[in-house]
Formats: sequence, C-alpha cells, structure tokens
Amino acid sequence: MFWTGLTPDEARAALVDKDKSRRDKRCTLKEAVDAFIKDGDNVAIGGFVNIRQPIATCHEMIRHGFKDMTFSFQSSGMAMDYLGGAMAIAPDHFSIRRIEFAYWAHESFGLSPVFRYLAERGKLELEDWSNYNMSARFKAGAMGVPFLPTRGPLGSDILEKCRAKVMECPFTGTPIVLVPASHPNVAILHVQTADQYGNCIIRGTEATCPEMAMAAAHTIVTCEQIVPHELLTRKPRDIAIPFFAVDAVVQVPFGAYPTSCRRHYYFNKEHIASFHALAKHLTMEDKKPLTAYYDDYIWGVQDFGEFIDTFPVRKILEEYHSEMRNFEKLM
Amino acid sequence: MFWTGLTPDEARAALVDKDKSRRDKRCTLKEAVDAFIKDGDNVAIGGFVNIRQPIATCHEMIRHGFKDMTFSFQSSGMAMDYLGGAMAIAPDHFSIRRIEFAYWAHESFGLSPVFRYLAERGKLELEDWSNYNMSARFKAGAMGVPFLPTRGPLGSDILEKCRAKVMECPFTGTPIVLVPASHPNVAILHVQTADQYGNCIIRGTEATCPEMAMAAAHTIVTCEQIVPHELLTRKPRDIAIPFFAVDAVVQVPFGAYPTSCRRHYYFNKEHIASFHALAKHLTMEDKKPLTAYYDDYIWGVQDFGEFIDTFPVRKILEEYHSEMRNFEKLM
Amino acid sequence: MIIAGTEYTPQEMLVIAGSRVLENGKVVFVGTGLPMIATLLARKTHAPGITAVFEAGAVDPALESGLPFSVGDSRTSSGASYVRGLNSAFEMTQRGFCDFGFVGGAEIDPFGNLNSTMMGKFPEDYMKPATRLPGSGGASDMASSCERTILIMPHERRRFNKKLNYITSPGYLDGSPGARKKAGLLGKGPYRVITTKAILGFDDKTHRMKLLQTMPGETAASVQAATGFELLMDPNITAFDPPTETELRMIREVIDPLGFFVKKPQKAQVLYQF
Amino acid sequence: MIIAGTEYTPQEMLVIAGSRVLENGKVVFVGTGLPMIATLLARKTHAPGITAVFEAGAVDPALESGLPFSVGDSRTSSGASYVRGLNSAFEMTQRGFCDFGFVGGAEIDPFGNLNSTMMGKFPEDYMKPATRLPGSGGASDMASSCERTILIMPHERRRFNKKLNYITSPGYLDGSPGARKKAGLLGKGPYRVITTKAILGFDDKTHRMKLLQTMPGETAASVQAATGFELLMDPNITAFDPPTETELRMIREVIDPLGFFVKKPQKAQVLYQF
Repeated sequence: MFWTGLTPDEARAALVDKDKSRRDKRCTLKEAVDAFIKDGDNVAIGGFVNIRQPIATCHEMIRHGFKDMTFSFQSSGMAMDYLGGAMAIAPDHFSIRRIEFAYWAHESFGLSPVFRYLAERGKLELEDWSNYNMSARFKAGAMGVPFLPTRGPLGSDILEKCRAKVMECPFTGTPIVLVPASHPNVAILHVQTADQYGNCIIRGTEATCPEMAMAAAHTIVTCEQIVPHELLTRKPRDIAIPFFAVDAVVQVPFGAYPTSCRRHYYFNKEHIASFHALAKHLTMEDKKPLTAYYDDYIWGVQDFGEFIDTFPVRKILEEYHSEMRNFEKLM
Repeated sequence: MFWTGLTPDEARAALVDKDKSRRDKRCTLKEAVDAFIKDGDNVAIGGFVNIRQPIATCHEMIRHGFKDMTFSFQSSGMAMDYLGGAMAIAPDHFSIRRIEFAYWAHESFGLSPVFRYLAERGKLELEDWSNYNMSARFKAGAMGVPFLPTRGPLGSDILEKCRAKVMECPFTGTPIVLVPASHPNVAILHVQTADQYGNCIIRGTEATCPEMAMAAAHTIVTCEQIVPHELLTRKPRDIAIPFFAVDAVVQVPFGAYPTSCRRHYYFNKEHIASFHALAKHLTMEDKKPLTAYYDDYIWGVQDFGEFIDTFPVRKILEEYHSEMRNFEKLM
Repeated sequence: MIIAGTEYTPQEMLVIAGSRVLENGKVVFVGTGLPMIATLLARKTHAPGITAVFEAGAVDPALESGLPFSVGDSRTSSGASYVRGLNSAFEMTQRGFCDFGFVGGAEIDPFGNLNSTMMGKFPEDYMKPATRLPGSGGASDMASSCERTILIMPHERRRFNKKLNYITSPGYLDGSPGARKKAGLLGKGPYRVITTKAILGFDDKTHRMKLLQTMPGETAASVQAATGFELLMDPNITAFDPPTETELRMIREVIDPLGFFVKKPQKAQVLYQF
Repeated sequence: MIIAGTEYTPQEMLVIAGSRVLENGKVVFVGTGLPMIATLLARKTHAPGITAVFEAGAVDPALESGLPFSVGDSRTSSGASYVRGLNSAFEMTQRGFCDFGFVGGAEIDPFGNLNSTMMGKFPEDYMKPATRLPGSGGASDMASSCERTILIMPHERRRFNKKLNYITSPGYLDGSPGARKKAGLLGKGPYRVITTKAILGFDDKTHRMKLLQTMPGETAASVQAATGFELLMDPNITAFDPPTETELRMIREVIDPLGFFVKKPQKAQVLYQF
C-alpha cells in the first residue's frame, strides 16, 4: 500500500501541530498559492464537473508553475482542463504526474480534448475510481479513519487498478470494498460566502468540498464574498465548513467562472465551448491555438480580476441573470 | 453475530418494497403509533439527553402499551425516563427488554433514578456503547453499509460486552474497531418544522436524528409546525431529513416538552426535577408517587395536547421566553 | 415556434422511450445527459410523481427553471426536498432509497455491463488507452447500489459488444445465478436497455439481453444486425408506439427549446428562448 | 448582589483550576458539567481565544446566552461557526481538530483510565451492577481521539482506585510504552487531572499519575491520603494560587449566578437573574 498526499498518521500529526485558532486568514490568491502549494503535492479540486470549480486558484497555480502534481477529485471539467492544458502546452512550466479521479469531461458540454490528449499519449498516471469512491475517500480522511466501506466498485474493472481492497464483512459474511482515505496536501475550493476566519457557506450542492477541506492538510478557499463573522453565524447551520478546516480565505468574485456558482452566475457555455475548440487542436499536435488562449487569458493577465475584465460587462450580466432565473421562487 | 431490529439485508428489502413517493403523511400520533410500532420492536429515540426528545410519542407509546421493546439511542434523558418509569410501575402494560445506548441520565439535572432502579435490579439487557459508537451505528445504517470503522471503544471495557469487532486495518496495519450498523424498526423523532410529506428542518444540533430516520425501517416525526412544501423548500439546504425517510408526520406543538426545542422552548427544569423526586421513591420500592404522576399526566389524559394543558400558560411562556433569549442575535 | 408533426429524430425517439419506461411514484437516480431529459419528460407527461435524485446531492427538485446542464447545477437544487453533496446521494442509494438508476454508457455487453472508461486493451494499455472516455462518474455506483438500472444509449453495433474493453458499471457480470449478490453488489441489476432501435430486457434465468420491443421502422432482424452479439428474442416482440404530438412538443418547446441536448428535425424551428 | 471575598467553595476552586489549565488559542472538546463551566471561565478570563467544540455538534459558539445546561442545548448553537450533530463532532475529533478533551469522571486509576459506567464486578455483574452510572456518553470517544485529555473531578479516596470497576475511557491503559498506539488509539493521552485537592500530571516514562501542584490548604501528604493508590511526586511540587476576585466574580455573577452548577459559600448572595 502506498499513499499519495499524507498518510493517515501524517495527516493527524499535521493537524495536531497546526494553529487551529480563529484567526484572520484573508490574503491574496498569490500569497495563498505561494504559501500552501508545493511541487509534487496532491491537490484536491473542489466543485463537481463545471459547478463551483476553483478556476481562479487553478489560473494562479498555472501562472506560478508547479511540477509533478497529483490531482484528486470526483468529477472535474474546466479546472482540470485548465491545469491539463497548461501541461499540454508548457510541460516544463507546469506538469501533472498523476490523477486520482472518477470523471474528467463536461457532461452536456462534451468530452475533454485535453484529457484525451494527455491520457491517450500516456502522459498521466491514472487511478480511476467512481464518484462515490472518491467522495468516500475524502470523507474517510475527514472522519479520521483510514478507510470507509462501500459497494462500488465491486464487480468492476476499477478494482484491478486502484488501491481499494475487498474484504469479507465480519458481520454479514458478504464481500465489501474498503476504499483508503485521501489526505491531500492541499484542497482548493470555491464557495459562495465565507467570513474572515474561513467559515464557509455553500449554496446548492456542496459537492465534496467540506470533506476535502477536513481531509486536506491545508485548504485554500476562494469565495464570492467575505462577510463579517457575526453576520455569517446568525444561522450557524448554514455553515458547511468550519474555520479550523481552512487556511486561506480570498475574496474572488466570479472565481469559478466560466463554470457556474449558485446564486451568482450560471455557466458561460460559449467560453467553455471556445476553449474546447482551441484544445481540440492538441490532438493534431498543434499547440498554438491553446497557447494563444493562455497568453491572452492566463499568462497575459496579472490576476483573476483581469481575466474577468476580459469579458464584456453585458456577457457577465448574462450569466448573472441566467442564474437568477434558476431559483426565481427565492425572490 | 445477532442483529436487533433489522439485518442489513432485511433493512434494504424493507425499503425496496416501500412506497417512497411524495405523499401526504399527516396523521394523528395515535394513528402513527398504532400503525408503525409493534411489540418486540427496536425503537430509536431521537434528540440528545434532554434536547428535542420525542416526549409526545413516548407518552403515546406508554398509553398504548408495548412489550419486550428494545430502545436504541446515544444519550437520553426524559424520553427513557418516561418509558422506563412506565415499566417500573406497570411492567405488565409496558416492558423494555433491552437497551443499546451510551448514556442515560440528565447532565446538569442529575442521574436517572429510573435507570438506576431498573439496571441495579437486573431488569434490563444492557449493551453499552459510546455516543460516537451509537451515532456511527445509525450512520452505518443510513449509509447502507454493514459497519463503520471508529477508534472508540478501543482500550475500553465497552468492547467486552458489545458486538463491535476489532480488526487490523488492511491499509495501515493498526487496530481499528468496526461497529455494526443499527437498523431500528422505528425511529421516533421530534423536529422544529416539517412539510406534509415529511421533509424536516432541524434547528440547532441535529443530534443523530437524520441518521436514525435513514437507518430505520419506519420513522415517526412529530414537529412544532407543519408548513407547506413550497415554503419549506425555499431554502433546500435547511432540510435535514428528506421526505422519503419519513412515514408519519404529526404536528404536536411542545412535543418535546419538558425537554427543550431550539427556537421554541427551553427546558422546564422544575418539572424534570419533580419527576425525578417522584421517581426516587422507586429505589425504596415505593411506586405510588410515580404512579400518581402517570395517572395525572399520561394515563389520565387523552393525548399530548391535554398534557400540555396541565401546565399554566404562564409557565409555558416562561420556557418560550427563556429560549428566545438563547439566540437574541437572530432577532 | 415549433412545427410539431410526424417527423422526429432518433434522439427524440430515444428520449421518449426512456421517459415511457419510467413508472410514476418511483425514485429515480438520474444520470447526466439523456436520462435527465427523459426523466423531465416523464414528469411532465405520464409520471408527475417521479422523485428525481441527482448524484451531486439534490433530491426531488422542482425542475421548473429548465433542463439542468449538469446533475449538480443550480437547477437541480431549486425547490428540492434535500440538498447535500455526492456522499449523501450515494449513501441514500446504498441504503435502498433509489428504485431505479437511469444511466447512459458508451459500450454494453449481453449481461448489461457497461463501459464508460476506455477503449483499448485492459489492463495492458490502461495508462495509454486507444480512446480515453470520461470515466465512471457515478455510473459504477448507480449500477452497484440502485435497486434496478435502466440504461439508455444510441444503438450502434460498435457499442454492443460480446466482451467489453473495460467494465465500468456492473450489470449481471457473467450472468451466472446470484453473480451480483456473490460479488457483494446490491439491487437486482439491469431492468431495461433503451436504444434508438429497441427496448431490451434481460432473461430471468440466463440474464442475457433480450429484445422486447422495436422502435418504429425497426424489425427484430434490423436490431440484431446492429448488435455485436446474439440477442434473445422475446416470444411477443411488439412495436413501440411512435412519439405523440404532446411528447414532441414537450421536448421541443418546454424541455429543450434550443435543441441543446436533443436534435430536432431540420424543419422544426424555434425562437431563441434562453 | 454577591459579596466576593477570600471565601470560596472546593467546587469553585475546582472550576478555576480547570480554567487555568486551558491554553488560549486551543481547540477544546468540552464535556458536560464542570468542563463547560471551566471553559466558559477561561474564555472570559485569560483565554478568550479558546475554541469550544461540543459533542452534539456545535463548534465555537458565542456562549453569550448563559451557561448551557447540556452540551447539546440551544446555547451551544447560537453564534456557532458550525452546527451539525454527534457524528460530525466526533469525526472532527478523530481527524485531529481537538487539541484537548475536557471531561469529568466518577472513578480514575493511576494511568488516567476513567470509569463512568458502573460500580461492581465486571463482567460478572454487568447486567446487575451494584451502582449503575450513566454510561460513557462521549467520554470514551474523547479519550480515544482527542490529542490530549484533561480530567476534572472531586478528589475522594473512593474515586481514586488502583484498579477500576470498569474502564469506560482509556487513559494510558496499563501504562506500558506505546500502549495507546498499540491499542489503535489516537492522541497522546491524559495531560492533567484537576481535582479539589490537586493538579496532577503523568510521568513521561511510566505514565503513572504524579502530583504537580496542591490546592490551597492541601499538602502532598493530604493529597496522597485522599488517593487510593500511590502517587508519584514531582520534585517541584508547588502551591496552586487561590482564586482571584475576578475569577470568583465571573463564576458567581456572570457564568452561574443561580449557583445551579457551582456551589457558592453560604454567605454569597445572589438575586434571581435567570
């Protein structure tokens, strides 16, 4: 058995040694990425497919440059496309060694040309799991247990190439799978609202974000808005992640764009489609179109705010209003 | 290995065969108790110590009379005191065979004379666990797995007399405990708010109520108020229990009284103390004082509404206002 | 607006067939893509009492804001009876709350096992597959834990293979009696396969795929010809009813007016409504 | 109002000692009763930055509505940074978020193992114990998973026994090197025992209980005399400082004005404030 990120013992020790007090954790995204992410780390990607992906943090990581990364997630769309695209066009600046995952594509928006390019050329070490397997692995980490029992991936070829173990249940005598805990070095998450200490409110699906925050050694949270602690805690049961599971809090409006963020903006479908159109050239070994995109939108800007500035205000408002229509009963 | 309530296979089969559609489940408490609870059942008790105990349902069960019951809970105060007291004074009408539990007492309000009376006379089959053990057992049931791994009760005498099993973790090589799932026949819960279908909002601690509802074959929910589905679902993340885990919904204002219910009422400390004063006579084999209480408050009334009517309005308002002071920032 | 008529696309037929198979009052764990559309159609036609569960954690949303683009998007949360995250959705499924799992796939075998991971040699070429597909997502979990599964996919010979490149989602495994239970899986296994050409079921004993109904314009022979393995034939193969005008209007005007998910016939026009 | 002075009860001293042991900035999993009062006192005096975790699921509540009567009551939820249920609290603890578990007990042994389950012969009389205590509650879990534990209890000879009637909450087990780790337990084990007579710690090697400080009016001999096993003696046993006026006022006027939890001296009067 090998562990990526931290072993359960290491993960416990890291947390024991940490200052877990309620401190002001606001900083810039660049400071957070510099402080908490290192080459070779196992980084958990928050959100689900193109919902609340931590895009701003991914852009910042790409600007920074990292080597030999492992990424862990259940289902990812644009976050992994951006990270994988960076490796595809600039492998000396940004490289991924391994992914532990269940799904890398875009549901209604199609397959990921980036993933196909990297995987079909053997550029990634793969560990396939199911969505529940990966979610349960983060949950085991969050719970401080070395494994959780699940049903999937019994009967599937997933079993052959992953670290799950089948055991006979000592109570029922029937087979059950144990999936090992995941303790990433860092979790990167985007949420709707946080306070200065890192307490987070998530609207809509929480995906596996709370589990990732609890399981990881460090957590970087970007959020649409930071509100005062006293306001955030008026309804404590709204809080999905407690402050002591968070290390950095950065207010980044539209930080998940062009993916969606409940109550704030729906998908920018056209931008996702145009990224894919550019990425498809990779399969013909033509990196220029995608490189041009990164030059314009990531390397050519100082920070995520400048990325958002590249969109016309009317387009940004279109996604905002699309999302407002998604829960009109609230209004 | 033996199971109380349902085995994992039976629990799954019971749910598969059930009509899980979104139906109106409102009924009277008497109808719910008649329909879903049988002699010999394993019944899970919601709440925690004297927080949101399902007192109204316990009173109704006592009026109905049941034999050979098993009760499962983490920590219980007045719910178990009422049930145990009924057995102490009228064992032919109401009897408990077994309890699976972590704590039966009243925290700041002292020990339980009822529990001491029953246990020290060997009238109960006991299975001691810890609070987390019992909570994890319900959670395993809710998750549809036959066990969950935990740390406690390693190193404790709890291990010797319970069904937990110690195994060597196949990933880390260190010992870990597996606690078997609990699938009670019925869960009885009191919550703040529900809709006609059984969706429940819980304020303050959810204790282990959602896990009990999911794990049990049937769930009876009493609530302070029933509100329309469309209102309840305006903020879906407030919902702690989804409708398909609930079989009966009964509006019973003050249904947890004299225990407390966040946003509605704080403890009636004096009533709890007076019950204990009466119950203490049991230890001298004098059942008359407690019997008089049951005559007045349980057997002498038609339903829980009449029990509440025995309190002066001013006293009821005192508990209401005490609770209002507990979260003044909300107002 | 849309001109409804007798013309319709295979994709529209597929969605309508998927919808009709769903029973009212049941809990359906809805996979992304075609299952979402078919479930929405069923709710808006014959089965308003279906409870949809989405793997990102929403139970029974109102689905009144339009078709979700993702099983986790905001449209799956509004008006829902419960919203947590992926763990909660799959745990409820393991517990037995989901009568049906409704899922698509890229490749299927005679026992209803599905592949959505890779094409190429496994395990040899796992790290460098000929074609890399997205991966399990929740499909493997749905197949492991829902009481029954309904599979929906285009009917192409290359997708119906005797032996899969990779088993992502277990069906009846090797078809032997009790194979699922022996493997530790929950639920009875695949119930129906809905394709552009047919409705298929599985033989109670052998667990092999069996032709039950043919889509308009198809015959038992044409379905078999488009299948890479031998199908069992039900003694009473029937013709599946063509789409009703209501069903087509519902897809074209209400559920997917932009044709983002379901292709319309060329001449069906639509105004920009989004 | 209350007349603060040099007089105080053993229970007041106990709570004050418990409070002083707590370090600012740490996360404390707070058991019911005395630990709640001591934690509240610490937050209102030298350690405002303590994060309290309650086993019913609340993290870091404001605790501005008065002393909770239960670790699950409404007062532990208001203004909290997180509120779920029992599972979440204990899971966070297993994960390592809780620096200290702060817990009471009925009976303790030289290795800091605690009993809160029963008095009588175990296992023979388990189903008919001489005295039945409430049971573990969360005590066993705190002892299993918090990084360190602080134990607080009245100092009576019958409570300090060489061998416990029943081990509810593991301390250093038999005291042998690595005994906790070998058993699969997390955390380093008991840190301090706070009593009405002394502050005790544990020897680094033998893990036996060791007298560190004596309460006002006590000596090493008087503490030993009230203990049912031999105590190790720290080479530098010091006298614990008596309560300050601030501490006493805080308990009597702010935290427990009715004296519901902490007995006051006879002549300390209080208005009905509740």
